[in-house]
Amino acid sequence: MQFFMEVLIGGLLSGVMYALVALGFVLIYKASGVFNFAQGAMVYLAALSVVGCMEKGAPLWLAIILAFAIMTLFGIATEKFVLRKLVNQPPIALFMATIGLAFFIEGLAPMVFGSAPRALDLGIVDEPIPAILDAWGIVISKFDLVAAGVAALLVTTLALFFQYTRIGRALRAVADDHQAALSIGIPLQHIWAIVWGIAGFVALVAGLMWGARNGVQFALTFTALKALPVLIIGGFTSVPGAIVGGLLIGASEKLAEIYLPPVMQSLFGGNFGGIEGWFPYVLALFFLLVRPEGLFGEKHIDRV
Amino acid sequence: MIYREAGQFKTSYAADQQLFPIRQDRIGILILLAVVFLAIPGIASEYWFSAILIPFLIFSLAALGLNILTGYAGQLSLGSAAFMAVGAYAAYNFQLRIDGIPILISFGFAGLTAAGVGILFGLPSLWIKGFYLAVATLAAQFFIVWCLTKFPWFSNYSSSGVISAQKVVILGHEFASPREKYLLVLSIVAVMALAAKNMVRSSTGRAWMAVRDMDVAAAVIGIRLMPTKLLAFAVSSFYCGVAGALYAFCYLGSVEPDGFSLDMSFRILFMIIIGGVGSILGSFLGAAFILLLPIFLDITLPWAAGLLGLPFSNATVSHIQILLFGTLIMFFLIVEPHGLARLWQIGKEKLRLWPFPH
Amino acid sequence: MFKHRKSVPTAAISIALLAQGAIAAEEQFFPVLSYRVGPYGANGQSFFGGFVDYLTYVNLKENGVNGVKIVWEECETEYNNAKGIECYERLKDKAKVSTGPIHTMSTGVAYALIDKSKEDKIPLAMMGYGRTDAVDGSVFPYAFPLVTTYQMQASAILRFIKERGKGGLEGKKIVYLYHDSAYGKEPIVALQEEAKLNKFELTLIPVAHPGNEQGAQWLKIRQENPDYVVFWGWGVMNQTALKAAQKVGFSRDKMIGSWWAGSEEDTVPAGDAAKGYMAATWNVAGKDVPLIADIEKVVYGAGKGNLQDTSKIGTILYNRGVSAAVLSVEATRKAQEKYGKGKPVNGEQVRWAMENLDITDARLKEIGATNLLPQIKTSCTDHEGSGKVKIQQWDGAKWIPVSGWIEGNKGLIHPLFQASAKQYATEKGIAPRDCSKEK
Amino acid sequence: MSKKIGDVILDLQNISLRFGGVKALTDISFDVREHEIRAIIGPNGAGKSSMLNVINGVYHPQEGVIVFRGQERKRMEPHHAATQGIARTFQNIALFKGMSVLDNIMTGRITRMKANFLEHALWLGRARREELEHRKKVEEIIDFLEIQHIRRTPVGRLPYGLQKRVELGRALAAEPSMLLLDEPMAGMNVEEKQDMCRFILDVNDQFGATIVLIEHDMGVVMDISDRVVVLDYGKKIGDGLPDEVKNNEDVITAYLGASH
Repeated sequence: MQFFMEVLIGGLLSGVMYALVALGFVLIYKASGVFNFAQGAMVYLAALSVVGCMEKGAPLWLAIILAFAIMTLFGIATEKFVLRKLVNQPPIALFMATIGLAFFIEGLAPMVFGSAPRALDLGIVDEPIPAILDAWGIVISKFDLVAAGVAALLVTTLALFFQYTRIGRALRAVADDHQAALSIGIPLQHIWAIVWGIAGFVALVAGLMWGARNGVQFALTFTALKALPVLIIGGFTSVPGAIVGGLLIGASEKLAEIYLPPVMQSLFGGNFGGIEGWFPYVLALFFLLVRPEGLFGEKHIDRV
Repeated sequence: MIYREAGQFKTSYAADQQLFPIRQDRIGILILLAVVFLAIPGIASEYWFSAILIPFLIFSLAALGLNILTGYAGQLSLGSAAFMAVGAYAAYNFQLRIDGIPILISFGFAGLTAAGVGILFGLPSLWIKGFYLAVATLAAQFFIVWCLTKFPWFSNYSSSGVISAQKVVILGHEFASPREKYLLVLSIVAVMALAAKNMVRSSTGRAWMAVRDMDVAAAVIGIRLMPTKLLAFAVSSFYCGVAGALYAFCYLGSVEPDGFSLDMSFRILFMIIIGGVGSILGSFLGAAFILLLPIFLDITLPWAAGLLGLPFSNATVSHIQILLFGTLIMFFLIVEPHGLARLWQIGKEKLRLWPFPH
Repeated sequence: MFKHRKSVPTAAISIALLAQGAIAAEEQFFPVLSYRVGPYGANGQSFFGGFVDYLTYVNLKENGVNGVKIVWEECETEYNNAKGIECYERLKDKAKVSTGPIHTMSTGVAYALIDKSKEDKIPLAMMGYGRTDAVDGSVFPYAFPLVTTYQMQASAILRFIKERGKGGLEGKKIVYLYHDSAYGKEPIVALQEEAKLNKFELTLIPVAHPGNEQGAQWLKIRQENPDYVVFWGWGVMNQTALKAAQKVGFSRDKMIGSWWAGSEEDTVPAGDAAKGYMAATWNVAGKDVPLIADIEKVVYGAGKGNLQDTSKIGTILYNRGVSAAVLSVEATRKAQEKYGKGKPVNGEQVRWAMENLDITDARLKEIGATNLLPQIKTSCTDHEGSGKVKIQQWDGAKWIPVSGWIEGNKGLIHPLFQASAKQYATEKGIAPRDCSKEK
Repeated sequence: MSKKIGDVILDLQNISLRFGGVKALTDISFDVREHEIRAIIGPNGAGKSSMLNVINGVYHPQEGVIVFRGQERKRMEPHHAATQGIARTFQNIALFKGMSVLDNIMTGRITRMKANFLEHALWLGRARREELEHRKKVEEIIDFLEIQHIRRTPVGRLPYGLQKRVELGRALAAEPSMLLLDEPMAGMNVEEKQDMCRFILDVNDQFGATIVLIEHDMGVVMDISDRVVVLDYGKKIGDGLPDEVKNNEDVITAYLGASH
């Protein structure tokens, strides 16, 4: 039972990390209907900007601010030079464009900041918390707890932003109805640029967390892959969905990785670990059978 | 004035429904066939066969498969490479486990195996659409590759999981040289492309397109959605499966499950988007573009950089390649979202009217 | 080296001209299938940087091999099998005239080239990767898993554990944590055989590609509480494992990695979490190897270095690239001795040389590569030639060797290769050579 | 206009349809006789389109019985309706935008084509023959609707009025015994409306199809329909001959009240 709890909690905490990446997808999809496959690459770019600036001598706080500036500029440029030219194209064309964008980043970022894997030290040691280890014998990492706190803070900030600022309300309006958004008096293009800027910020937060956790390197682009099933489960348009979806995926995949292989082993013989790679997708698939619009997605009725 | 159909009158529907109703097109295709079957084998170098033509044909076939599913039937899939893996491993196992089975039969069975798996993973398409379905096909991508890795039976208990394709022998003749392999692949691809063209210009294809364009209206007309969608999955996977078998037997020679990665699935998706969604020709054009572009950049970039005297390191050149690749994809989507096939078509229409555009 | 890339036809706009561009008769060609971008690009940059730097060094220092200048052409494979084949085919025509062995530093690409290279008579070197049963040269005349193989490495790591822990291996618990691919799976059989022989308890824990999530695996390891974790990671999986070990409080000095999990690229990004971690290697790090210091002086002094980031010089992977180049150049030298000094040698001739390498410590000393890599003596039945590794430990800033050259259990492991090679021969219908008739 | 109106072929009894908590149709009963033109009218949101969707199986009513040609059915899928000879057009044109006019109309004949995909792939005897036979039939419809010149044009590029005509053509291609038309004249100018009226009457006359029609233009409805059903807020408020309905009190209030 103790071990089960340990796996469960560890899984939930990794789920937070997935949710961080998924959030960026949700923001952009909600506002502009674009399935932004480049989100993973943006996480990489953000983290690389931070370590790149630090290598040039900037302290951490300045590097983060610079990286934020880079991400915002990048978001605006993306809107201006790519997406604006693709308005009224089918969603798949936009989706493809973001894959192109991902390649663009994967070429550009290491060219500017170097491709060697580097450490990103945020000053939080990724070690078990001794008090909890002593009291219950459960390993909970300090870093993971901080990451969860950061995620909570981020979601709260986003919620407040959407609720109480003019731009935030405009963004929500866009998500509901493009026409209505126009009546608020903010051009759609500006709104999209802002959304991409915010998604860049979310990517930066995710990049900092993932970078500190696994090192800053090309593999950060892979973080996007785990975000996809999270989106399915949470719904493409729901911020709370991204969080809950992340937690669900994180917890279930870790439990599955521990408890499924022995079962399969007894059925087929052989060695069956490594199911984390596909388990979230299959889980997402089963979710789709029950709730095709995700946990928090809007139900869609075909009208004829 | 060369490309003119004026004066070619159709007197029957049969004439109008030919594969290539315009005479110049018929002549063109005959010339093309003569070139690819007769001229190229005579003049191409080994490099062209092994590194360009064979992979081009194989990926065209896979792109064709994906185009049937995504372009014609409107079901977005990100798992094409996994179905190729099924084909490759199935063909290997048929060859290995059934004594004396002709290789072409093995390829056919490999396609059928992939089709079966395709139907299985096509089932969710009955409930879900669009990006949700795309993510669901990722489940196929990862799960299939994992299964091939985990059940050692598939790789005949090789310790590394890598399989080594058997010799390609047809009627006692071994297809060993790149030239022979090219001709074999070319024949298979030509036949399958023709079959695909026939399917999409008949009521099978119309049913797919109807489901793609508006599934409710399709159902009202009397198209049964489930069999139509599943048929698209089956046929598409069949094409990908055969492509996978050819990939293993006529191209790489040895494959491991990890080789059929998500990356490869994406590449195939790029091919149809760049080439033209819902176009047989587009599958070929897209495959050519995606395969040749990196090679082209690889060769020209260092040369261009040298010409300009830019102090690029090798790493920088490689990075610029990736960057340009991404940029060109975006550029193409912006300039012609309907792909190269549409550009070709527009060019042809212009030519048809030339020199009197009005 | 950029200059050499320029030897690609200037009329490169047309791909049709691609396969042309001849090599002058008095030059020795080296096809270089490198990768410098993508998930493993950082590793490739160090390795191929070292490789190319040594070739430049030989040209600058001794005017080539016995006066035969080395020329080379690089092609980016992106660690991708299909692109690897394209590169191979692109460089093949030149390589048919004269060639050094091909290095891919990718198991996948190496596998894809096994049959082709044999047909084209171009020797394929797989130093510490690739198809390991090619140790049996009777079935694989053109493939050389030089120096050592995964299986021998695993065996050597176990021997290290055994010697270090005085009490032997009996009753010990060892977890094998591996990248779930050909690379990680190859040593399993060897480990299982060792487990039977040495009576230790072996637990296999695979990690799905790319390996940037190992939470569950490490909780399991914590629960098992093994005496050692033998670790076969690659790329991001390595840093993740080190971080995850720290996260569950597993002591890093009970983790021993493979040689692809033991470079600066793996430990630096993990920060403090890597301290104390050990890994096997078949070449040492550092600039205190005279050859490495001399390369820096001669090559970079002349402004002809391949690396932009010179801090990589002396790293594990850089030195590994140099070692690979040393063996390749030594093979061409050996071939020249037999087939004519001062003349370029072709694939067949280099193949013979690679099968008859005898690089002693004395020779290594002449080159300035004392202790950079172990002595090597190959034969038709043994394409590996050494089977020795060192164990090194990360002290937080650099790798420090903590053992001498340790040899794996040849008597146990090599029969496994022979069995596997035999199965391959039957499957492919290959008649093995009779090694007793080779010389 | 000389035609024989026959027996009741479609009888709808006490149909109720809900979406979640929203009632779209409440306890509606009416019938359709063979060869007649039956109009359904009512203000926006009255449930007219839902009614058609119930008839051809797109929606499944929670309550009520549908009797078609003497057979009672509780639940039917759209493609069953199609095979039983019910075809329809849609309010917001549901053509297959990526396909040509010819292909769109050819799909209308899909239930009559028997060759399977393998025969198509190989282009064998039956597949080839079928394509030709049905092409002939489709060309007749194209001639009838006077759209020969746009045969090869992708429908997405056609103006609205022509698209409506093509959609009618696709429905006709199935040679339906019953044709459901959802606002076939919406958004057309007078001339186009006249053409469409002519087509509808000709279809009814020459092909003998029973027609169920939703239309807003009262003039048209009164002119061409044999009987009229009036719906409001999902309830039936009137049913009878055009003249009767015109003078029905409830109808007048509902209509004037809603269309002010």
